[in-house]
Amino acid sequence: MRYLPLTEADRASMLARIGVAEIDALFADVPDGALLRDLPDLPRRKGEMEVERILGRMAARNVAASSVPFFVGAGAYKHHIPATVDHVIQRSEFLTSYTPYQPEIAQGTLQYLFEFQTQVAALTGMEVANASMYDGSTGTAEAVLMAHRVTRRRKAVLSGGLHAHYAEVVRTTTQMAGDEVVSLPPDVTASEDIIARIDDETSCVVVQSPDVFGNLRDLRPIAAAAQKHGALLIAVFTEAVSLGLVESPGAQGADIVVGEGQSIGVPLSFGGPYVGLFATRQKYIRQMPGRLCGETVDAEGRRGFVLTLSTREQHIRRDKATSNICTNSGLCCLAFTIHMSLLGEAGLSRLARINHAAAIKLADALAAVPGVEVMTKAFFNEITLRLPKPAAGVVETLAGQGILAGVPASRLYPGQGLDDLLIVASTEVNTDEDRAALVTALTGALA
Amino acid sequence: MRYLPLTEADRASMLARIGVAEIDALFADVPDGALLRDLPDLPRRKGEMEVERILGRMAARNVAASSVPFFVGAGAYKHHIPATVDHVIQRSEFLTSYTPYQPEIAQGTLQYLFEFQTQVAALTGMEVANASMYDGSTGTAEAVLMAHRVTRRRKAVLSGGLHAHYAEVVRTTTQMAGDEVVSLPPDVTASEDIIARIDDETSCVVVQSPDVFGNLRDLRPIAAAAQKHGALLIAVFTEAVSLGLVESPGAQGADIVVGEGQSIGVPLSFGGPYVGLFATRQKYIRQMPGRLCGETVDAEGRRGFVLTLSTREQHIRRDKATSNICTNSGLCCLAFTIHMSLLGEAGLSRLARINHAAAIKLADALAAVPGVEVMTKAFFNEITLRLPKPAAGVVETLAGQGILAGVPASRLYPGQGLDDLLIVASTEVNTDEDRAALVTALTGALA
Amino acid sequence: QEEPLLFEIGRADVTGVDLDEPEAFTPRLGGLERTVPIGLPGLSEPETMRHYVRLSQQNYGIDTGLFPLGSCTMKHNARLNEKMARLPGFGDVHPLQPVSTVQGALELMAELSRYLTELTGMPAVALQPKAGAHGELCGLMAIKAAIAARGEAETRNVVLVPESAHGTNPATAALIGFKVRSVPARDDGWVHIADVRPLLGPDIAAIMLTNPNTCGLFEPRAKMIADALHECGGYFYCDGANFNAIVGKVRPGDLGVDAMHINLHKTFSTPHGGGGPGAGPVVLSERLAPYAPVPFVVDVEEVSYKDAGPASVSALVEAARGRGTVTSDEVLALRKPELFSKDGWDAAVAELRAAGIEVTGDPSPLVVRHSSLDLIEDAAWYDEDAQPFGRMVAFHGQMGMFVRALAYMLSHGADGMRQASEDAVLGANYIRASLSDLMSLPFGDKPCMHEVLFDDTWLADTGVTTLDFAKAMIDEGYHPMTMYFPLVVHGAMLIEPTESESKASLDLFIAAMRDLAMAAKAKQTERFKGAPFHAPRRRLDETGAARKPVLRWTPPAPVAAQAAE
Amino acid sequence: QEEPLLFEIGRADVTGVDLDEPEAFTPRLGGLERTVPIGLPGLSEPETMRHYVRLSQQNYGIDTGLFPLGSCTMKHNARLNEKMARLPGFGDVHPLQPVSTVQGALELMAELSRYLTELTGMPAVALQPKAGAHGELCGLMAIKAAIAARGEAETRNVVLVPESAHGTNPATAALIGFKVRSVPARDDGWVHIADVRPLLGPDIAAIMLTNPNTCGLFEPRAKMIADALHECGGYFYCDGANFNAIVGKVRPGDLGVDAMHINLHKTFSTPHGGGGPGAGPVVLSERLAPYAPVPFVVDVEEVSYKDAGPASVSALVEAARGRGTVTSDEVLALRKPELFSKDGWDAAVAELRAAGIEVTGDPSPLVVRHSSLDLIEDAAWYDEDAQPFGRMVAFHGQMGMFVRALAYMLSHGADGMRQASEDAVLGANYIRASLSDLMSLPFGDKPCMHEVLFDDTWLADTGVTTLDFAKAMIDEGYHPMTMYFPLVVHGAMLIEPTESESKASLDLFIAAMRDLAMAAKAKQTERFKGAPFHAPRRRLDETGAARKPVLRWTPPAPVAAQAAE
Repeated sequence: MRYLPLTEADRASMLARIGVAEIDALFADVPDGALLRDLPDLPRRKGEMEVERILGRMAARNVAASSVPFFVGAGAYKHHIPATVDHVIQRSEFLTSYTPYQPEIAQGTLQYLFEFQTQVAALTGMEVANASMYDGSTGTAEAVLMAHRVTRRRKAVLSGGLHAHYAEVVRTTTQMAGDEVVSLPPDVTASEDIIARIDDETSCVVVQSPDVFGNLRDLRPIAAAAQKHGALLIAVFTEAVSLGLVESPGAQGADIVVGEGQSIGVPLSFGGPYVGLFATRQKYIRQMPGRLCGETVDAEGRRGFVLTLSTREQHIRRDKATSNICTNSGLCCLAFTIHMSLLGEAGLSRLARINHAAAIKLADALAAVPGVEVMTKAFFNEITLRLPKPAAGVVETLAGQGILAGVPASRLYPGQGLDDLLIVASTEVNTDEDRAALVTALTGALA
Repeated sequence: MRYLPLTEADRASMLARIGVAEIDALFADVPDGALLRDLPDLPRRKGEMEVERILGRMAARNVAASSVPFFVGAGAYKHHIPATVDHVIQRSEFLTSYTPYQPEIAQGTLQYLFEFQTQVAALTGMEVANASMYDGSTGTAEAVLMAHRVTRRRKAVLSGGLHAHYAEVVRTTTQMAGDEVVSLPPDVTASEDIIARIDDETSCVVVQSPDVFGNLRDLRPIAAAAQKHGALLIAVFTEAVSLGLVESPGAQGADIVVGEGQSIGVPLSFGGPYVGLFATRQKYIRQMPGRLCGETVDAEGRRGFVLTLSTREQHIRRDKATSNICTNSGLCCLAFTIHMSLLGEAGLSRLARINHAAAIKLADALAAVPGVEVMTKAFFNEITLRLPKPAAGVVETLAGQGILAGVPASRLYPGQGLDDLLIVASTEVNTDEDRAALVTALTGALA
Repeated sequence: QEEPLLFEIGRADVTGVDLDEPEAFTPRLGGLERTVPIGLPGLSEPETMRHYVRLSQQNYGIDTGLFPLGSCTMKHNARLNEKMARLPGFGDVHPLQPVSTVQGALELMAELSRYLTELTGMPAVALQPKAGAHGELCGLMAIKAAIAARGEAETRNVVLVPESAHGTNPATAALIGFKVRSVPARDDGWVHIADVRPLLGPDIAAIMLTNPNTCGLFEPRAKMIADALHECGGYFYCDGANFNAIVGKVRPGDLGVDAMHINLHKTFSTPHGGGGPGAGPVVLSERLAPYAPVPFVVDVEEVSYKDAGPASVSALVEAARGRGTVTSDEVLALRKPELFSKDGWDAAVAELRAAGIEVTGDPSPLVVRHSSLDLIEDAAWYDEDAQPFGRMVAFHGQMGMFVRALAYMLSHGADGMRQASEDAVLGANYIRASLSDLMSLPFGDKPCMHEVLFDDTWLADTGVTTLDFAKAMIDEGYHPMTMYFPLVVHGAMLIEPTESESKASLDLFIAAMRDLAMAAKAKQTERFKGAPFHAPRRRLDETGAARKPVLRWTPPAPVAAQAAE
Repeated sequence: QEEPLLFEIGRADVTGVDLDEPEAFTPRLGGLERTVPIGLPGLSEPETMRHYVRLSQQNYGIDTGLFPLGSCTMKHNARLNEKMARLPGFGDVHPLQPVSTVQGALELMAELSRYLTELTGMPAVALQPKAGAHGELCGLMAIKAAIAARGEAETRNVVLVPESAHGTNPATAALIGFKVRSVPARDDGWVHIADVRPLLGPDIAAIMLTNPNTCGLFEPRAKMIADALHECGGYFYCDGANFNAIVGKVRPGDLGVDAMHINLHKTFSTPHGGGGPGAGPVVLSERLAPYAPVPFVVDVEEVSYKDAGPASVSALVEAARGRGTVTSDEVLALRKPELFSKDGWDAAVAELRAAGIEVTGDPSPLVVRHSSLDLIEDAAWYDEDAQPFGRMVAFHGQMGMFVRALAYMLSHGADGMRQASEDAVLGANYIRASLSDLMSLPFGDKPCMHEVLFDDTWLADTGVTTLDFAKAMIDEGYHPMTMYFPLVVHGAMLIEPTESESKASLDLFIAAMRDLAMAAKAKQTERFKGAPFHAPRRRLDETGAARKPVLRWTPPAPVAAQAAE
């Protein structure tokens, strides 16, 4: 067994030192009958070659994004990741290290977390950021719980533009705790009047921009309204690249900004692992969930970094903790940080322009397809189309032709009368040929 | 330009410190007219995504060995390489380091070279090995030159079982130097009488086993004959895995052993880079080509390793050097060493048994195909078939059906009347399905 | 050379990504163009590589040395698993692609579920949770949903947690509104049924028990406690962090567990990555299975029928007359769906045998499956017994970790996983036996599971604390053990070597520990007090960091401004 | 902790590769079964990983710091290139697969050749050589073959080599039987035509000149020397090791070069890998091209013809009447092969224009190529002008390096490669300008190319040697520069920063060098004599190593045997 260094001779001499005759003597506390005599009913060990064959066959039954014209978004985005990123995160010292509780031998991890926090704060236009959440959706739920702590109120208002899964996660989490959630209905054209739903009981209002249908939303009036009522504005994004071109939520007055960081450095991976970005104002740091890395000095006065404010955390505070989160998205933070370092401000804003320009081209091309109506007026790299027939069938038809056209709104909002809507994303990976193929195939499918 | 850290401002300030107004002032020694004004007639820089697309398209025009039933050998072999190997050789400290001339900061490289030399010596059954040659073919030419130095004779006798390319490389190299080469004709069934060709002028006799047609050859009588005439026996192998099962050339009396190490840890890569193994007797070390790593101590008495006996080498000895080799196959040595460490004696011999067993199965299955004659009686993992029609056409036909059946002997020996011979290799990567597919397709092609 | 922060070496106009500016366009951003610069410096590619490589060199990892971190299971991370997770068919697949284009991904999830349910002896699994603590949340949510379904939501709201538990346990329970009540610790390191029973009543929702527990011991009364909980109407939540001691040896389902999370990044070796990502699937008992959250994979598998062949058994009998045998292929060609179940097959074989015909060949490889897996994301659609409590996360969980974990499982197999657990337990006991003469065992010198717990009694009067000792281990080339956890033991030192260590490695570690222990007993405090001395940093001022938190880099004030301060 | 040798931790019965024993078989080894054990210990996978990771940590690489190694061009190695070389279509392709199954590999070789010939201004390239020295061999073999073809094999057998040359130059010439004659060095670091001319005669086969030379200077008289060589019937071999200074700036072909090897691992950034593998393609002049070794790629490319369209220009003119324009597509549809050359195309456009019809559209993307590349391995088959001198190597060269080099070239493009050369030269001169007040320049303070050469005059009377100084650099976190090379300068220190270093990195390096230089001048010999002090090893006993070479591990003698000694 390639994983196991002990030989039979080693085992025998170790048992001898321990002073027992056989391994099961060490399992003596297991009650009678619970110690298995037989092996589990699973296959025996396999060599690398065979494991590669089995998993390779499974992988081959999936259609990889980069192998086809690809327009699927709605919360996760196909971007190109520089080879440097994936190489560095696989370095033993990063990949096989533990949570940096021993800072003397974990400065590598701690310094990149400090860099990550700084990048996230800058990107979101906020004062501070934490060292990551699991992803955008759980981060959003944590933000709502944090708003409850800050405001000592228990009612959250969710915009109809918030990603359906995010809203579900918020509802599941907070309703279990007995808190109230007001969810607005799906808002395809960003026309809801969310300000009217904010009252003096409201702890927070949760607004996503670009929203799940692609609309960019002006957060400033909502921020003002929230402030007036003593509520917090939680701004959510699922497409981090948009922040290269769009005014940051911080500059628009958000109190907490939560986002999915997958677009920067993290592969699609069928939905995970991703990396939740979480930023807020300095004054709220002791109510933040998750780990925080802070600057300090060592015994010789050299700058160094440590995990800090851990009195908020579960391993110290137990049932009084601000969150139960422990393991977070460490290595995805590193991927994000490296990709962002490579991009820099110049690269990120250019990447954002490329994405936006591609989306404009696509919107115009699709608007010309007979029967298609583009619903989204102000957007970053994603738009929603109204089709003359159910979108799910069209997507399936196009998938059969080797084109992944987008996400039918009915996948996120089943049974809510949105069956004719298709959410289409466009990034730097799409070529003119990809767009032409989509237009042609869609035209055919709608004919 | 992602590769270049200097900004325009940096360049300007550096030029200012140098005291020149523009970069071309530093190229003042270039004669008039030779300094190019225009850019070369080549495309401008491309981003990673585009480079991946271009090279990905080229790669997709090749048929990868692991994507089809694959029986191609004749000097390079498809084996499974553990993922550990490729991961470790990509570590920055190995990948981006230089030849270990500064041993204080290169012990990583030096120690694995010492391990490599020990492994190669053990595998070949010789006393010492060097730190690699470019590959088996150039190593064979170097071995012949070394035999000339040792014996002070200038006539080499090459077996007809020596890989055609190896023989060509030896001829090209030594004949340029005015030395004599006696090449025996291709010897499909290992029936040549090479002993009769050894005389008192002979510096060395070069015999490959398993030979290019797959035959195992008994080196012992040849070694005895060479010794009688004061000539050296140079034993060559192209399939290192065979040494897990077959008596080592050293134990059979070889004076110099040269081999291609690609089978252990090195991918096929369309022929290179590979790694030449080179081993000999202790008494000849000062006549060896290539680098040698030796054990020593540092100023504090700690064990350490250095490049040694470099007075043989070109950077010290210049035109009196034993070889002109400088850069060798460093990283491929590392791959070999890691793979060999993982295998160990137990793993290597089992791998060899698997290969041999697979070849036996294949030989029996192919012998049953109407019209096919298996020419090879004693073999390791490769055999030669006689077909009732030219092998090149059959190989092309099968390639069209997605099966890479082997190497037509005419590819190596064009115009020498061997057109109906097919050299077929079989390794641990071949499944029963692969073999069945080959048998079926071959039966069809010969029907 | 100290490595600066990227902000100290980056420049706003530098980028390490070559992109062509798009053709001119008129933005459609609805007037929301960015007006405030981001303030993000860039690095060229060579600078990026060097910066992060140099940072990495300040880290300690499993690949660089033994990692005796109790309760964390820092074991070998095979690179094959990294390679598999990066296959385009896994790494480059979008969670919302049509289900028809991700059949292999669903197959992998189903296969992982099969392994997890088989190894735990439990019928259902929720794959979504993103880490162990998230798995705890999932399990408790299922419990809460089950209680609510019984109409006891208001009254049954207490979760029992032993004092020795991981901090995540009480934190999780509190997060969704449970009251947390402690079960006291005992001198033998075990939770006693006598301590639990008095706490039980109609308000008890669940107990959260770690087994093997955080003292490194198997809880011999786990089943009794489970039975008592069930009797009073509560649920038994098992914290599976220490599952690595018993994989293939004990099935938690046999001990009455209702829910248990499995840290794939511990037990099944997905890399810890400096703090994540992990994955924390939860196995559920029959009682809790209906409440599992969305999404989940269901098998709508169908079997294909051969095109040729006789239409009935009698025709087959006819066709086989004179031969005396038929192949299993021929039997399957009957196109009878029932043949594709075990019972149906046996019946057909019996019928043929009665007609004097033997069936040859193994049927299983002949069954061609149109494996059609579906992903149920919408509870309303799937109306059988399922009453999902909601959704834990966007999309479907940590696919990247699933691939690595399954690669680990396939590589080990049933035999290898069982052996790994035995070796892990063996290694911990070997350390115990080799250090027990010098260091004190709080619960006596009895067998432990895969981690061994020492306390600091033996350091009394040496002037050396557990912290000092742990930091001195760094100078010996080791990561410190887990210290001051579990809280029930004074100055706890929890050591878990895992099965990845060779005997030579364990012997070196033991020798280093003995050397340090003797130095401590000899009161060589100078070796401990300032330790580590040979690490990238000496001890860091954590108090100062918390008192005035600096959580991000800010540009240095211009010189003029500094002067003005 | 010292890392043992693998033989000290491995065990004969351990393996880190899981393989199933094959079914029983009767060997057909002709009685040659192994009888002597190999003596190779094995390691489990976790032990292997840790062993080699720990070894790696004793190494210095480009990724960890500036590598000022003159003449070696240690520049950034992009990981994209590693990724590309590992695409199955490149990494997992056998050299003897049918040519029809490796068209992409041949295309890559052809494309690399195009880049190399364009950048050097030379018409042909032999890709096979495995490294720089092998490229030298290839070039000199071509020269020898050309001389033999002229019937001068016996008489023309001297190769001129300047004293400043790399050791490989004379070693290569001697290897194939040339006599080596030195060209003396001059005070200005240049080779003078006046020194060469007297050596020329009917016995001169070639000169081997490095340009830019090993003193870091461009040889201004290279073209004159080439002309003189050609006049006397010899050939001009250029050692291309320093090509990185002039890529996109100067084409060696314009300077009369007949053969030049290109170290892909230097100029085009394939990783040095601790000493290889490299790749050393050789570009050849028109005069030497026919002698290039096998194999080589030939283009038997054909152009596809459109199925529809008029059959002649006149028909096209007819068809276009009334429109005034035709598309380039329509022109190509004429199916005239000659249209697919530039001249043919221009002629067709002119003919149409004469008929008043403009051609619209760019023809190039419309040409559909059936790219059929062939690999000529057999000289006899290919009977045109080729007279290959033989074969350098089995198979076709360092494909893995070709992929990386082409990825580098595509990424940089014409503009990036030129800029890289300029930045490399700029960096070296920046160092020169920043250190010339402290350290001595043997040839005066004049511009250098991409490396700057100091001598040890400035260390006179300090008690510090070049070696001491170089080893002290290690303690400052740097790899030493190239020292004692070229031989023509006393105590040479050759520094090449490459274009991969940022200005901040150069400034740090300069500061460290100045600090060291001032320490040396202040005779702080203790800082130098025993250096390095902060490396994995202190200075090693190289003399002892050579006196009694221990080139492999041998098992320690059993204790009894030791006692008996």
